[in-house]
Amino acid sequence: MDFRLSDEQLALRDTVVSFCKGHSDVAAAASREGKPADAAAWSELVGIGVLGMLVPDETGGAAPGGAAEVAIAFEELGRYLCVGPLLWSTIAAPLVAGAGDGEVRVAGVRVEPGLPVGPVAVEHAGESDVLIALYPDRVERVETADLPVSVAGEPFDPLTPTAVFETLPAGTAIGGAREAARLRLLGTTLSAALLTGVAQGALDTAAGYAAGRKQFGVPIGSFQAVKHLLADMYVRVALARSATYAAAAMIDDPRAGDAVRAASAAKLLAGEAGIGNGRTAVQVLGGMGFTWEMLPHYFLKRAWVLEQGFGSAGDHALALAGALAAEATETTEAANRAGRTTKAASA
Amino acid sequence: MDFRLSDEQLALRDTVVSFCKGHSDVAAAASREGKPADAAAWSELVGIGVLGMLVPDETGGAAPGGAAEVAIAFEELGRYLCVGPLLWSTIAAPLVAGAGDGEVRVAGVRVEPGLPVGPVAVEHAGESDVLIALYPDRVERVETADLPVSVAGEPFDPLTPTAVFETLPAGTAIGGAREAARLRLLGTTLSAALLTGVAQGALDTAAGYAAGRKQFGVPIGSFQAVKHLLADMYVRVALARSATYAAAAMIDDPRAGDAVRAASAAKLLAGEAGIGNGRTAVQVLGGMGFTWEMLPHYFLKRAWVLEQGFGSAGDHALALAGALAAEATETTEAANRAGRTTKAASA
Amino acid sequence: MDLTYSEQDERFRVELRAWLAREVPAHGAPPPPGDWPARRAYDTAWQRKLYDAGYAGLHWPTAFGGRGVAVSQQLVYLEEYAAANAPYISVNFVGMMHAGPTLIAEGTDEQRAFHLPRILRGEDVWCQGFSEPDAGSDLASLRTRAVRDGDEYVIHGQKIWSTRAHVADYCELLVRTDPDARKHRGISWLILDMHQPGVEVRPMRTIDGESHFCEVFLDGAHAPVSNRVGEENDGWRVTNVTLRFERGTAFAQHIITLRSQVRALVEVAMTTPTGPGGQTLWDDSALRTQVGRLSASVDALWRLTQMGIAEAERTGLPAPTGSAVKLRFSELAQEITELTLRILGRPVLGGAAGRAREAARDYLWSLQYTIAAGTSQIQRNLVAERILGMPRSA
Amino acid sequence: MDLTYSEQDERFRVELRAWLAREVPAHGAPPPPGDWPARRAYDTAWQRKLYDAGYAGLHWPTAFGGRGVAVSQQLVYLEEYAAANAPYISVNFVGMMHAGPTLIAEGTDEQRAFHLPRILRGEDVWCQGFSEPDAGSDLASLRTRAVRDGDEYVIHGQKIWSTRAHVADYCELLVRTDPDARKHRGISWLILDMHQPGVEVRPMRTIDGESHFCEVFLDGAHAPVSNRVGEENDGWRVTNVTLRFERGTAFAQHIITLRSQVRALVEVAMTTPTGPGGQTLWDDSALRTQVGRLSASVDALWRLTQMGIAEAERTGLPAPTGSAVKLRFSELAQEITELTLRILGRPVLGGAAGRAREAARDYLWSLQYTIAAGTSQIQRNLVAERILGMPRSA
Repeated sequence: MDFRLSDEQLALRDTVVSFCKGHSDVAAAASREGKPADAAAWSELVGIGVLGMLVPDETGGAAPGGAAEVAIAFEELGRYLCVGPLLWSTIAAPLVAGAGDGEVRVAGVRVEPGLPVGPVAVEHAGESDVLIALYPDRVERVETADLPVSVAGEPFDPLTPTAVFETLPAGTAIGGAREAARLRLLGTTLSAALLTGVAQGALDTAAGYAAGRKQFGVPIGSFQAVKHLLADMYVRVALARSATYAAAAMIDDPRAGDAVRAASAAKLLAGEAGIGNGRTAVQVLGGMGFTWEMLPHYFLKRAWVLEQGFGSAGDHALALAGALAAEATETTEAANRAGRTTKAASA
Repeated sequence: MDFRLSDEQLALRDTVVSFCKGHSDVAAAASREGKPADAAAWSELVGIGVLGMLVPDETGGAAPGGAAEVAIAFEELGRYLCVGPLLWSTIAAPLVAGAGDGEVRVAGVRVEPGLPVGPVAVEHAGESDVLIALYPDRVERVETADLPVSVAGEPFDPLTPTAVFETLPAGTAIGGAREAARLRLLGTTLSAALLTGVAQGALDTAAGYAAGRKQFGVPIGSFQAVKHLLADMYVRVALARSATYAAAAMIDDPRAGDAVRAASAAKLLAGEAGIGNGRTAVQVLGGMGFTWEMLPHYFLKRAWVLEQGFGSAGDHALALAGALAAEATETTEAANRAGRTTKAASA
Repeated sequence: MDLTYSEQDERFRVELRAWLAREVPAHGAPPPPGDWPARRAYDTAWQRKLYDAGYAGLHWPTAFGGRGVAVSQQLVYLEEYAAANAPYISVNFVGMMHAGPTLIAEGTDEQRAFHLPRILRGEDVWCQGFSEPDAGSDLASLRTRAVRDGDEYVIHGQKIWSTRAHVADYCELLVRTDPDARKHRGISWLILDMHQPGVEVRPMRTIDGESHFCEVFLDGAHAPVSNRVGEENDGWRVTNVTLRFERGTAFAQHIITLRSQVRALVEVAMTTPTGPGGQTLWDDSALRTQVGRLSASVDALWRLTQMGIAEAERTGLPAPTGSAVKLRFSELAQEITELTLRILGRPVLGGAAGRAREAARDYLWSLQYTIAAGTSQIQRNLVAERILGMPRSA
Repeated sequence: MDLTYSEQDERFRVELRAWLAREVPAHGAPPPPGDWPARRAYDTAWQRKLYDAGYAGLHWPTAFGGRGVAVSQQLVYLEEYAAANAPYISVNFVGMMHAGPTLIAEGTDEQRAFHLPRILRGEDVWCQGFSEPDAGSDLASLRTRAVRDGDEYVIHGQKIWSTRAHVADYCELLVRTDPDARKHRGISWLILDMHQPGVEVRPMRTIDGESHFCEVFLDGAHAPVSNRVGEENDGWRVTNVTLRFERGTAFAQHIITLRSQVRALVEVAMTTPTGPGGQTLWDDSALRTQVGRLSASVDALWRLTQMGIAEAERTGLPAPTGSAVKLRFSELAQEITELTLRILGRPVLGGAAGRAREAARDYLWSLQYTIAAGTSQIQRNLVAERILGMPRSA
């Protein structure tokens, strides 16, 4: 039991932070709007080992990292508003040759069958080579060249180019229920990691502004009302982070607990943290927070994109309630069995 | 259209306030704990016309007041934590001879049929002469002398003696579905009025303390954090009051709007205001707010009692949602009819 | 306590409804977002129609060209106006709701005679020049300087958050005329002609991607002394005096909009399938509970607005509940638009035209409600200090 | 990042579980609420059993009679302790968690030698004498006066919020020894013998109807100078030094309790009928959604506690996330107990013995969490100032 980052994990985080810092100011964010991830940055990401982290080596041996390492990296990538089809490229890399080394970029979308299929929004489809369609019981691969024309307008998040397709063509099955479940679990947990980073980035932005901006002759960060907004941001991000790390650790070592339940908790809390902190950053920056030139809206919009993938807060809340109900039923049944045994014994 | 209190209504309010002020300090609240309403105060209430407000005069003419007048009076009675079986005595007075002039005290409870009947909690049963059982389709009267022995402990609200009966005996029908509906509507709206008063009383208490109590050399009311708690209390009570007055006005003049829907909104918001302000008053008074000797807990506990009568916030939220859905369906149907008409005309 | 409308009010309603039913469709669709010159033309033409029909300046005193109607008729007007989906007041807002009332209260006869009819007829568009980059919540710390030069003021400085300044003819401008006075003193209120050298307007892009607001750079702009409203250095009082005109209707139209948004949300939820068996989002009692709560608050806000109006009519002063309305309205608008975004789900992300894009815009726009015209933090201070009597902060 | 327990930890768990399974039932039910002498006897006897079995002072250094175990074993202890429903630490709290650690850090050898074993064996009960009627959030403004008289201090003043002082033998007392010094200076930390004239204890009734807390009136009470911990006038530092002992476990047991409360709530909801067709409260997705949210936060708080503990073990200082745990725990405890009260409904009102009465007591008790040990308002200031670097308030 040691819920600390190892030295290797700390080093990985430092590496990712260095990578991100080259892209971290407002001007850089604006320059990336609507654009595909630039090729140099993408191969740099490959170089620091993020995209291929989950891919077993060629001899079938262990992957270079586990969910925990990817979560640590993704948190920073979220915090610095990194662009590109990171999430699906990383989680699908074990199933898509070339994804782990950045040669094949992967977009993806969850498909819920049984509903009238409306238009499907897919982040980063236009800059990807492969689209993964994740069904409850299988994983399909579609070449993006085979996709119909997108009917999208300006994307909600200017940093997340998003295509909209009226229909999805059928693809090639590349995984069954087991792979589908693993993609869902990784996608949920790593979305939570990105959201945790988004929440932290929004807090950094708000705290930095509050320390510098003066009104009534003092920094606005000296007003209790602003302090309390910032403190609540801190609490949200702290909870999101601990839940996310726990889920990742359970994916890597199932003895530590029920990863599916932990992933739901993480996604729920990280979604609340991302959206809550994005909104609060707008508020702390006041009028300036409402302008396009400042960072808060980028965090808020990215948070919404991530909230809408891999299950919303409401979905995960119900999933957790289901887990609690199952636990209660088991306990009751166990108690009943014990009761019957006792009665039988005393009869 | 004039959403102001008339001169008569203002005079009524002043009269009720004068009555209450004789009972308004902490010592008085403590002295009333667990006791039946004292006979003198009860007849004073009769004297100022509250209990019999809704009873038509002997010739069958208009009652001395409407729901609006009772709501105005009840708000103040809630604010000053008045005791006794006010609510049911007042709303049932048209059905129970002697209730309007205070000679017969009335307790009451709503009964939802079709459920396994558990123990029934009835406020003020021990100090009342008559128990009204309010079914969805009828009103029954039970003489309290016929009730079984109460199995209650210390009541949750020390100012609201509450009996608990394992079963309720059958009673005499004194009203049908129409009377039952009117009792529900009046009970819901006047519970909201009492809750509005409770919320205002909690705000008075918190604001008074915050203006006087010093920490760090200044009144705690000069700290933004405390100011904001108080401001939120003010907003809650303002909304609750406006919703309650509107519901009462619609009961008195149905042309003004749908009283059932307005009563749901009022009860929901007044419940939130009562409980929210009670809790916040505890917080503003800090350690002292956690002691029995100070007023906040009386407001909070009274609010819970009222929240648990005539539908909780959740019940009313669902009722309002149902009303919105019905409205949407009507609009759609009307549009469809109009569409068909247009099509028919153009065909 | 009477919530019914009088017969006279209802007659007014019938006439107005008929007029709107004819004129709103005739006026056509508004121009696309962002085309401000077209928007100006559209809005001012509509204002002229209102004027010709006798519906301009319902709340202005008759002595100044208004109709001076009872507030109940103003409410009827707002209800019908919203129900008919008539054009938003938009570019006429500052003139009709702010500059006009200020001139009525504090202007000279000449100022009134020239400007008021032009505002009422939609001939001139006004903007506001109050906020500055370093004077937001702390407005009185403004630094735009006006120096007397004969019978003119020469003005240098920068304003921000001037709504629709790109199409404005006049600006109600707060300037510092005495730099040595303590901060609330030494401020004057000027009428600035926007069409002159020395006035440069730059649109600001906001988080909804649009440009409702502008920065205004003043570099040697001129205003004749006769354009000053009120005494020199008495502009802070003039500004606050305008508040006296606020009769509790400031958020009335916004609240009616919230009601439509809740209705639209219910319709989306009832028609969005969630399963193969005909289930919809509306089957989720968590959603229904939340919508019920929001709806209760919207209804109550409307009643609180009516109460505030009645109170203001009695006392001649704005009702204190106005702050409660502002605070709760702002949060509620954010809650409702956020919930709408949530139930629309992933289609919002792609930005394709239609309901989802409008919902995204409404949500982002709503974020300014807790910031503009006094942040919710400042508003809470004011409620605690002015209404509840708490001491000013240490 | 390793969330699994070591084999050694698991061995410890097995032994402890077996011991608790035997001893908890054997110790019998606690006395009824309010009977404090009986509670003292019950709790101290239990403490003695823990001591004899080697489970007392797991977190204390071995040099002072503790077990000095790794924090992971402390967590195992807390988990098993809660699962076995073992007696709450109650009257032993101040001695074991506060006074003892303070003596370990700052006491003299004599003080340690006398008191520490007595605390560990459950022989003495301690209470705290910090807060005063006019020194709550602003603790450093305390006014209880201690005047040197030879080798004794003579003490006059009044303390409040002394938990279980009615059955305490000793009090950790903060007094002002230099009235002229600025407020954080001039305070000293004393060990006060509670069994003497000049010490009067009056129980305070709180809103749950019970009397966990007392007022302590000091009217010429004596304490030998040798009972001072730390230097004269250095008591503020001594008080804060105790915080160094906080390894992030302060709320661990509370959080485990929240988990049980959520479980109990689910069971009630699943077994409370709402209609004749076998429907229960649990069919309401609004309730399930709310419970799911609460459960996520409880799980995350537990993980945050584990992270904080790991961090504290690495740095030797309390992790900053401790404030986040305190803030969120306090709110969450209130949300969970309030929801429980809500789903239990009207049966709560009558106060009949059983689940409803316990739920009412839990709810009312939870209201102190956002007040005690620094209100949530003060905590938020601290988070903003100490962790996020905001300037102290103007």
